[in-house]
Parts: sequence; C-alpha cells; structure tokens
Amino acid sequence: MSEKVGVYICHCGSNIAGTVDVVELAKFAGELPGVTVSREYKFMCSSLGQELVAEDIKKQGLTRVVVGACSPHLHEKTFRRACATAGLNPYLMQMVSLREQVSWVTEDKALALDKAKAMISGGVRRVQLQEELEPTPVPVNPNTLVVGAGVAGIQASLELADAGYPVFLVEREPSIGGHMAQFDKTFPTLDCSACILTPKMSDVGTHEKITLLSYAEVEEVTGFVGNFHVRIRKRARGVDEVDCTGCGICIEKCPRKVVDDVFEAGMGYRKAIYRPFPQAVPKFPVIDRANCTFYERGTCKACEKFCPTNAIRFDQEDAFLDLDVGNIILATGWDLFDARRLSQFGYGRLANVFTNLEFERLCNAAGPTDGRIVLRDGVTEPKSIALVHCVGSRDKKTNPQCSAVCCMAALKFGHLVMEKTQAEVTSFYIDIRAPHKNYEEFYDRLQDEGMHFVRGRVAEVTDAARLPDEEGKLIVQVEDTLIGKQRRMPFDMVVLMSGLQPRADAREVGLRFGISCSMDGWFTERHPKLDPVATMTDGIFIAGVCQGPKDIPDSVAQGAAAASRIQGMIARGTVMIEPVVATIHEENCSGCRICNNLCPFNAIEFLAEKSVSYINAALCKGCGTCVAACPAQAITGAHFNNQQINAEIEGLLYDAVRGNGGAPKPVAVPA
Amino acid sequence: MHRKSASNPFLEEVVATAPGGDALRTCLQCGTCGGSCPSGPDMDHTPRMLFAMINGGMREPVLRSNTPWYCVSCYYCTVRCPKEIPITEIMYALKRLAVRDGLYDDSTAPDFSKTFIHWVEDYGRSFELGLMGVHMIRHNPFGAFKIMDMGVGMVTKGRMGFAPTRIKALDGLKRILAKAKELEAQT
Amino acid sequence: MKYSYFPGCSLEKNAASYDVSTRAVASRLGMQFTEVEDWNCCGATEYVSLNLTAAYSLIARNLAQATKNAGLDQVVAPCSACYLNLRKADKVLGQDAGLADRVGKALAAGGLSYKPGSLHIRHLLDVLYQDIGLEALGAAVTKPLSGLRIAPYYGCMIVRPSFHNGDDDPEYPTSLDKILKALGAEVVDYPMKAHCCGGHMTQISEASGFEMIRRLIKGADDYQTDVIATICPMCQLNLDGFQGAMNRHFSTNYHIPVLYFTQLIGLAMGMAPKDVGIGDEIVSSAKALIKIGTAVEPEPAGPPKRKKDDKSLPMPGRGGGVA
Amino acid sequence: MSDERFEPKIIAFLCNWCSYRAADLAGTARMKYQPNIRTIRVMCSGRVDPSFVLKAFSLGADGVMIAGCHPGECHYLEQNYKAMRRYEMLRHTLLAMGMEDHRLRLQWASAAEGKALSEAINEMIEQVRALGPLNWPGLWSENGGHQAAIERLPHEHAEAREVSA
Repeated sequence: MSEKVGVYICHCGSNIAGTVDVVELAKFAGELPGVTVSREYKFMCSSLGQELVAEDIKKQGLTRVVVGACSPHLHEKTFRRACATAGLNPYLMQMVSLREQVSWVTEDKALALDKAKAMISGGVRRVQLQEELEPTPVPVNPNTLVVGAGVAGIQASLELADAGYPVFLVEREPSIGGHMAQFDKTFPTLDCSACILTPKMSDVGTHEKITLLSYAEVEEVTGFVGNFHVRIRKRARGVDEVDCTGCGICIEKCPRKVVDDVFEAGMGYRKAIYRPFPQAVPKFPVIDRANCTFYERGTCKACEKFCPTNAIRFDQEDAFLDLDVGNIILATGWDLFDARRLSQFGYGRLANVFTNLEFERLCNAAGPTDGRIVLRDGVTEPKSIALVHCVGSRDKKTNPQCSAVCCMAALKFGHLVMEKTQAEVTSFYIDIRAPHKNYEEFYDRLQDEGMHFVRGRVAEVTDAARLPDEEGKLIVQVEDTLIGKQRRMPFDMVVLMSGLQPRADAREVGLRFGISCSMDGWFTERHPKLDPVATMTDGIFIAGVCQGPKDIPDSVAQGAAAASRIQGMIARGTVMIEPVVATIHEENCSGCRICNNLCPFNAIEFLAEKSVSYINAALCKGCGTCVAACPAQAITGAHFNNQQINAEIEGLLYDAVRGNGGAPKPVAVPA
Repeated sequence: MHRKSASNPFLEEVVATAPGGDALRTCLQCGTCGGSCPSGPDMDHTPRMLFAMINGGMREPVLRSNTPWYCVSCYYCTVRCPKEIPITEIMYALKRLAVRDGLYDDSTAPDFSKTFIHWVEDYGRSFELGLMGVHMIRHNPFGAFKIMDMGVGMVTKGRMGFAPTRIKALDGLKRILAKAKELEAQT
Repeated sequence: MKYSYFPGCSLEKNAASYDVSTRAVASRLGMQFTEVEDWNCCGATEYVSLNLTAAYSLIARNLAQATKNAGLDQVVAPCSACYLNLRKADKVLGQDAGLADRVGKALAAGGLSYKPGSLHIRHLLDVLYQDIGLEALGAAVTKPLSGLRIAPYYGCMIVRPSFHNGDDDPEYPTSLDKILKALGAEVVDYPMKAHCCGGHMTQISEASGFEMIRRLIKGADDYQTDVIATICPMCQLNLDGFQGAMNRHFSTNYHIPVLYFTQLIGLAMGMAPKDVGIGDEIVSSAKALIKIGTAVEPEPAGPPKRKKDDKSLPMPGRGGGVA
Repeated sequence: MSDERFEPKIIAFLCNWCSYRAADLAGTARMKYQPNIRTIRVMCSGRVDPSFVLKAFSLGADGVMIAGCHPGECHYLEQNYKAMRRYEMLRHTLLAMGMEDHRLRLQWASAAEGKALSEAINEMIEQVRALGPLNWPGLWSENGGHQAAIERLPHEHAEAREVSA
C-alpha cells in the first residue's frame, strides 16, 4: 500500500498515558506498514495538537491520519476539521478510542498496552482503505409541518411563524389547545390555564403564516430532510369553514345530547354538533356523525334549518391535502392511564372515585359544575378528599416510569380544594417529587395551608365498612409508612392521580414518520442529554410529552427548542447530507430484490426497466443492512465497506495465533 | 445481573431462599404490602418494614418477628406490589429460616404447621380432628370450649373423621420426603 | 369432556358435600372425572413454611400420580389450596432449575418422575365457566334460584397470584357472579368477594381469625345476603364452622348460611337438597332456601333515564362522544 | 500477566448508536472489564455481515460479540431484528459445524447500559476462556465434516427464522 499514514497518540493528560505506555505505543505504531509519522502528544484536541496534524499533512504529505485518543463521538468532528484545514479529505481520518475503551476500563498496564496496540493496528490498516467522501448539499424547504396542537405544538408554531416562516399545524381534535385547555389552574404559580393559553390559541388562529388544519391527521410521509412530502386527511366536519361564522345557533338547536368523554373527560355533555369549548380555535363546530340523529334515522337536520349562512354540509367528505415541507415537529402528547386497570381503586365501580382529569374539569369554572367541587350526585360538597398518587406510575405492572407531573398537580388540587370548599384534603404519596423552580416552595406552602400528607401507596379503596364511622364512606386502606402501621381512613371523595402514558398509536405514528420509540412507547430523541428534540431521522423533531413525561414549562421549552433548530436549518438554506450511504453497482446487481424490503426508510427502489435495484442517497441513513444482505455483494456502504471492515479485523488480530492452519494469508507483523 | 452484597449476608440469604427473591432488592418502601395485608394490624412489623430491616441486615429481629407467621397467604401484596416482589414466597422463606434456627418467640404457628405435617408424613393425608385436637390442647385448651358447638356439629354431621386416611404407597412417599429433606439440608 | 379429578383431603370429610355436589353436577353436565390414583395431601400452606424441597416434592408426587391417568392432561381441583399448590409447583419447577433438580431426585427415590408443563391444573370454577359455559349451565337450570340473594365469594387462592393467563381479575373477579346469575339468583355486588377468610388464623390467633371472618359476614349482611356461595373448603369452614364462635367473640348475631357453588348449581338443576349435601352446613340454610321459587322483579337494564332536574355527573365509560 | 492463563481474543462489533455509546459510558464511569475484547464500530448491528464473523474466527479470534440496540429501540427502526435473525442463523450453522456455544454472542445494550455491557463482556471472556483456544479445523473433521453440517442447515435455518421480529 502506497499510503502515507500519520499516527497520533494522545496522552489526554494522564487519562490515557497513566495506564497505557504511550511512548511504547507510538513506537509500535511507527513500525506498522504504511506509517510514515507516529507521534504522542499531551493533548491532541488542543489547538497545538491539531496544528501538529495539519503541519505533518502539509510538510510530510500524509495521505491518511489515525488519531488514538478519546471516543469518536467526542472529537471526530474536531480532527476531521483539522485534516480539512490542511487540505486532506476529512473522511481519510480514523479515530481509535484509547481512553473510553482502553485506559479507563483496564487495570493491568501490560494488557492495556496490548489492547491499545491491536486497536491502533486495526485503525492503521482500515484507514489506508478509506476513501474521499463529500457530503451532499440539499436545499431546505422553508415550510414546517407541526403535528399536534397542544401547548408544545402551539409554541413551536408561533416561534416559527413569528420568525416569518410558513407553518402547517395539524390537530386531530376539532380544536387546538390539547390537555392544557382542560385544566383549571397551573402549578406552582396557580395562574389560570385558559387565561395564559387562549391568547396563544387565538394568535395561532389568526397568524397569517400559520395554516391551521384541525380535525385532520397525517396519512403519509415521504421524502427526506429539507424536502418532505406529506398527505393530510382533513376529516369531514359537516360544516363549511368558509360560510360558517361560528355563531353557534346550530349547537343551541341540536336536540341530541351526548356525554363528552374527550374534552370534558366524560364528566359533561355536549351536542351532536359541537365545539369542544367556547374559546375553541377554530370556531367552526363539528358534526359527530356517530351520534347525530340525521345519520342514524335520516331525519332532523335542525342545525341545517337554523343555520343563518347555510354552512351545514351533511354530504361533506374527507378531503386530502398534499404539502411540501422542509422539516416536521411531532408534538403528539400523551394519553391518560386508564385507572380501571387497577381495580383495587374501584374507579368506574365506586361513584365517588374520580380521576385527576375528571377533577380538573370539576374545578374548572367553565366545567360541567361551573367549578363547584361536588360528588357524583352533582350536588353534595365533599367534607374530605383523598388524593392517591402513582396510579399507573412507578408500577412495573402498568407504567414503570414516574409521570413527573402528578405530585405537583396533587398539591395544586389540594390548594383548590381548600380555596373552594371546607373539605380536609389528604395526599397519599410514595415520594413528593418537586424538582423545578419554586416547586419545593409550593410543597412547603401547601403543608403550611393545612393539606395533610400520608406517606404510603394506597393499597385499596373500598366501600365495605368494618366499623360504624366507616359506614357510607369510601375507605382508603394504606400503610402509613412513617408510622409503620396499617390505617383505614374514611373519605367522601377519592381522586386518583392517573399517570401519563404514550399515545396508544405512538408506534404506528413513529413508523409513519420514520422515528423510533423506546420500549415503553415514548419517542426516542437523538441524544437524551445533548440533543433532546432532534431524532435519528434528520428533519424530524419531537417536542413535549410525546418524548417523555414533563410539565408545561418543559413542553414549551422543547417546542421553542425544536423551532429554533429548524430556523437554523432554514436560515442556512441547505443541509449537508452525510456521505455515509450505500450505493448499488448496477453491473453486479442481479435484481434479486432481497434488499428492497430490508430498508425501513424506503430508500431502495427497483428499476423495472433495467431490472436492478437503486438506492436514493438522500433517503439512505447508512445503516448498512442491505450491504450485508446483498448476495452478489453489489452494494457498498461508504466509509464502512467490506474491505475496510475486514482490514480492521485483520489489524485487531495482528497478533493472533491462527486456528491451527485455518490458513488465511499471514498478516505482516511488525519486526 | 446482581452485585451480591458483601456487607449484608442476610439479604443474600433471604434472596437465595425464596424463589424469585431477587426482586426484593428493588423494594421502594411504598407500603402497598403493609396496606393490603388482612392481618397487617396484628403484625409486629408490616412486610415493608421487615424488608427495610432485611436491608439493614437485622437478622435476628426479622426472624423473631411474628409477621411471617401472621401471613395468611392471600397474595394481595404479591399481586399489588409495583416492583413485582413475590412477597408471600418471601414470607414462607423467612418462616423456614426461623424454624431452621429456632428463632421464634411464640411457637403457636410453627407448631401448627408441624402438627399438620406430622399427620401428612405419617399417613399421606391431613387429619383435621387430630390436628385441631392436638393443637388446641397444646396452645389453646380453653379455646376448645368456645368452638365446642362447632366441633360437635362437625362430628355429628360427619364432617370430621376419627382417623386419617392412609395412602397406599406410603413407603414410597416416605422415601420421597426423606430424600427431599436430605437434599434440602445440603442447600 | 374428560378430566383428571383431584379432590384433596378436605373433600374426603369436612367438605364431603362439595365432593358429592361436584360429582353430581359434573355428571349431569356430561363431564367425566377420573380420580387421581392414590393422591396425597398437597401440604396446604403449612409444609412450604417448614421445608421447601419436601413441600414441593409432596406436591410433585401428586402431579406424577396425575400423569398416570393416560390421555388426561387436564386436572381439576375443587379446593383452592390444592389448585394453587399443584399449579404453582408446576410453574415454579419449570423456572427454578435448582429446586426442580432436587425435587426430581426426591421423586426418583419413590420411583416417580414429573416433567413440568405436562399437565394443565385448573380450578373447578374455571372449568365450569370456560369449558361448560354460561349458556349450557343456564340451559340445565330447571328450578331457578329466583329471589335468593347470593353473595359470590371467591376467597384468595384461585384469583391470586394471577398467573397472567386470562384468569379472572385478581381484585374484582366476576366469573362466579355470572354463573350464579345464570342460575337465576339475585347476585349481590359483594365488595369482599376476593378478600381473605383468614385461613388457619383461628388456630394461630383467635382474635385476628375471628375479625377476618366478621368482616366477610358483616359485608354480606350489609347487602341482605341470604346465602354466601363459596368455592373453597377452607373458606366454607371458616365462614360456616366458626360463624357461631365469631358471633360470641363480638357478641353479634349473624346467621348467614355458606354453601358451595356446586350445591347451588345442583339445586338449580332440580336435584334434591340431600343429594348435593345440603344439611352438612353448621349454619342451617333451611330458612334461606325456602325463598327459592318466590318471584322477583327483574333488574333495570343499563343506566337509568336522566331526569330534567338531575344534576348528577355521568359514571365513567358511559360516553358516546367522539374518541 | 500470568503465562499459564489462556488469554482469549474476542472481536466485538458495536453499533454506533447504542452499544458503542454504552462502551463509552462504561469508560466514562471507569467500569473495569477484561481487555481481551477488541472493538469495531459499525453504524448498525444490521451491518454485520456473517462473513465478518467467519473472517474473525479464521484469523484466530476465539470469540465474536455482536452488540446492538434493544429490540424496538434500533436507531434504524428495526434493523437489529435483521441482525438477530442473521445471528440465529449463523449460530446454528456454527454449532452444526462443531463450534462450541458461547463463542458467538448477540448482546443488546442501550446507550445507558454501560454496566450491563461490561458485565456481559466479562461473562463472555470467562466463558470463552473456559473453552480454550478455538480449534476449528480439528472440530470440523471430528464431527464428521461438511456433509453432516450441510444436512442440518435447512433445519437450523428454519429454527432461526422463528425468531420474532
């Protein structure tokens, strides 16, 4: 091989040098075939270290570089840049992780040196077969699709729109607002949820840069970062959005009442033609065909009769829109854990056991009871209320995770109860989790206000009285773990703090957009700490609870973060697509199509006329599965081709004893 | 993959003795078990507290506790535990350790088990009248009067035999149990 | 339908009426039971408290014996304790290699062997509910239990620990409720239906034992129960046999007969009381059973109509709105 | 380093997104494991061509580990399932050809599982050390050679295909 390789061993202070004999290692590297320069240096990532590399490239005409330092995930970019500045294609540089994979994890110095030698010789052999690669620039469409119009999606849309970029905001429900619109107050500041959300909602409704598509869903997504094509199904509202003035007479006149188990969480009633709540955006009502008398019996049409602008359209059908967007933000939110699954709490069986969402509606001045906290009979005010934490959270049988918001929501409920009623309120908790700004202070405040706290996960809620004072009450049976005794405490009302869980269709949605879910069903971010709103699919971002349980401030922050990431890309105008992709060599392709359905990103298509398969580089994410699968070896994976990987294997095993005469060609071992 | 505790051999002893006991390491002290237990109010310690004591390596106090002996095997704790700890099995394990080391203050429950099994080992079947008779005479002679009417009723209605049934292959059973005890002793 | 039948010690004597009624009902429903040959005690909850290997070997011997009924891999046990022990052993021996090895060696000493998983251990309730089914049961009813208010009592060991195989809800089971409804009885929504009868507690600590019995009897009484239907000999013994002692202990005066569900099925099928062992119970059911036959108004179906001035909030799950 | 103790050489293919990051984490957390493992970074466990594994063995590796993201967490959505299928196929084949079990291992490790990965590495090293050096050609002839192996293949593949995905 005629390449001139430069090897650079980093001491990383004592992090590497403390365990690995770097001088000996550099000496060893210097003797490997193809190596012209081999140096060790205190801090390769320092500017001096980088110049060292650049100098050698220029002066000694190096054609390949190997840096033995930390993990490539830390400094690969750094050294690629160093090479580029010296005019060497960055993809001709290979990093060997001597720190994370050798010095930090090995005790025996001699063995550490052996391992380091093997890793370096692997890198040296590999790098000589590496090829020049160029990232491909693609233009970025300035439009953005935001899916889900809860507070996270709303925030993201406004950030982008205010920056002057067009946004298509798709919402499944008839109105935007999400769960936040259902709440009464927000913790810990106790400002009214509607008061802070509805202005944002109307901004969305009126913003000239935002196209609001409510009562709609994304059917199909194709394309790639900067150039996505999406198909939207706009479900038939039964109301013409051009003619409708939103006067609401149709709703008044509709004779059909149904329980609203979406916005009112099953606590209130709405009409068959309805608007989820008065401040709904958009203002147009929706005909609920499943419950409309006309669709059942073919008569009624009260709404049509009374509509002053003849906006009712019984024959309206679902419409489809095809949009081109450059980036997509998923802010699809969460489902409430179904408390029926834990039958020991009696929800659905014992009338006065409520869920947290039901209780939000009870407290809400615009709710079914005008904000009066009452029992299921709709009149009686409870004298005692129990708040049961961790229902469907921190439980291997249901959801193992902590739902992050329930503790604070319970404190908020405690305050509202004491503000609105004479009732005593008791929280049954395992641990009170109050980690954010002013949260602990809020906990302190509620203790001071006279809310009671019992540490213990409630074992059961029953109406089976054992003693006279339990008759006619709901009895909460629990171990007070701070006393170490079992207690039975009678209450008039029990509120279950149901946990947050992923949307039932999260996996399906994830697949549609080409992103993955964790085991439990939350969308997976690119990096849990350093890249929380990006996903593994370029151009697809996530914000809010769909990524994991979080409260309003965090959801808003993520919405804004996702938006700013996208603004950056739009401002740049183009995105560079990593050249680490697979290509098919037509001359070798037998057209067997084995690779075709291996690709989850649909990057591989079959060219019938040539009867060969073809890979769309822009769609390819470079996983290399097809490369490994091709029986004709007609596919090469750039930067990870067979020759390169085989060379690395040979290098790693330079010192291995062949399986007695297993007889591959001997590998040159340095003198 | 659990790191065995060098500092707390008792925890390892309990975990090793109860099938599925490893889950005990993940107890979050929520008290669901103590809250669910029907005889909880009469226990020296709630199961949760017992687990905290095991975690603290308090071998003798744990094995002397009446808690396992008040377990009625209703399995409420087991099905409700958010960490899926097989609590009932752990209670059995603690009983076995207590019996093996003779660490119990009130011998009522252990003796009841022993008396019950005595008939089973000698005949292959249990013997209610014998069991209750022997047990009551030993531990609650006056209790017998309280339930006299019941006893009489049971007998007159023929619900209590005067001798246990002996199974045919009793020798085989005895060989099985002898071998089993021999193997258990080696664990 | 053919099954291996494992009666267990209790059904020999104390719960003979359970055995009699079970066999009678089974044959009427066309089920063929072959008793497990020379079976032994399952050790209840006692042996496992003393010696793990011996306890599981004792149970395993029964499993080995059961495999001798050629061609019958379904084993029916009417006693909850026997059912749980047999089923748990079959499961644990499949998971805990060390224990399985010791038990295997022990069985060998008696010239026996058992391969975990080769039998399906099932409780009588499960068999009647799943295999026979409500329809067939209803069809067999000739003398509906109309007017009889029955509290379905499951106890612990059949619903817990739930083995995640589609068994009934471990907290709030309903299969027995449905069976009793099929018999035409008036089934009360008994909140204590799966709570514990106290097991052997009466012998360990009277006070705790009697208290656990009191809760169940009081719970049933609060619902004007005529008869408690049970599926377990231990539960029957506690609730029936100790009811008098419990009354004296708390100076209460409850009188609620406790019958096996198979006895009630038998009566509903028109069998003579004595043929299903009625009369063996300590708390006589004579007065309650007089009720059978008296008419009773049918229960209102679904949620009641909403009145104009009704302010009440809907119960969960009544929703008809868009999802 | 004692001379009599056999020091196996094991090649590990780590996927870029989960298992390689797990290795990084093991490093940053200073979790010690035996140095007998030598790693290769690939973008996805799905990239691992069975021929790489055979190559490694033929060049004197005593064991090969393929590590990827947990099922359902693959950063390429589902490619680790393909790795899983190939692994099963390969493992069955190698067993059929007389190679001992434990020399080839598929390991799931999320980016957070540095501990799990290092423990798995140690475990495998011990297993392979117990097996001793790979003596492939020897086994090959002992167990009756190609014919027997090839006859078993269809069956092995059928089994392998049963892996859920």
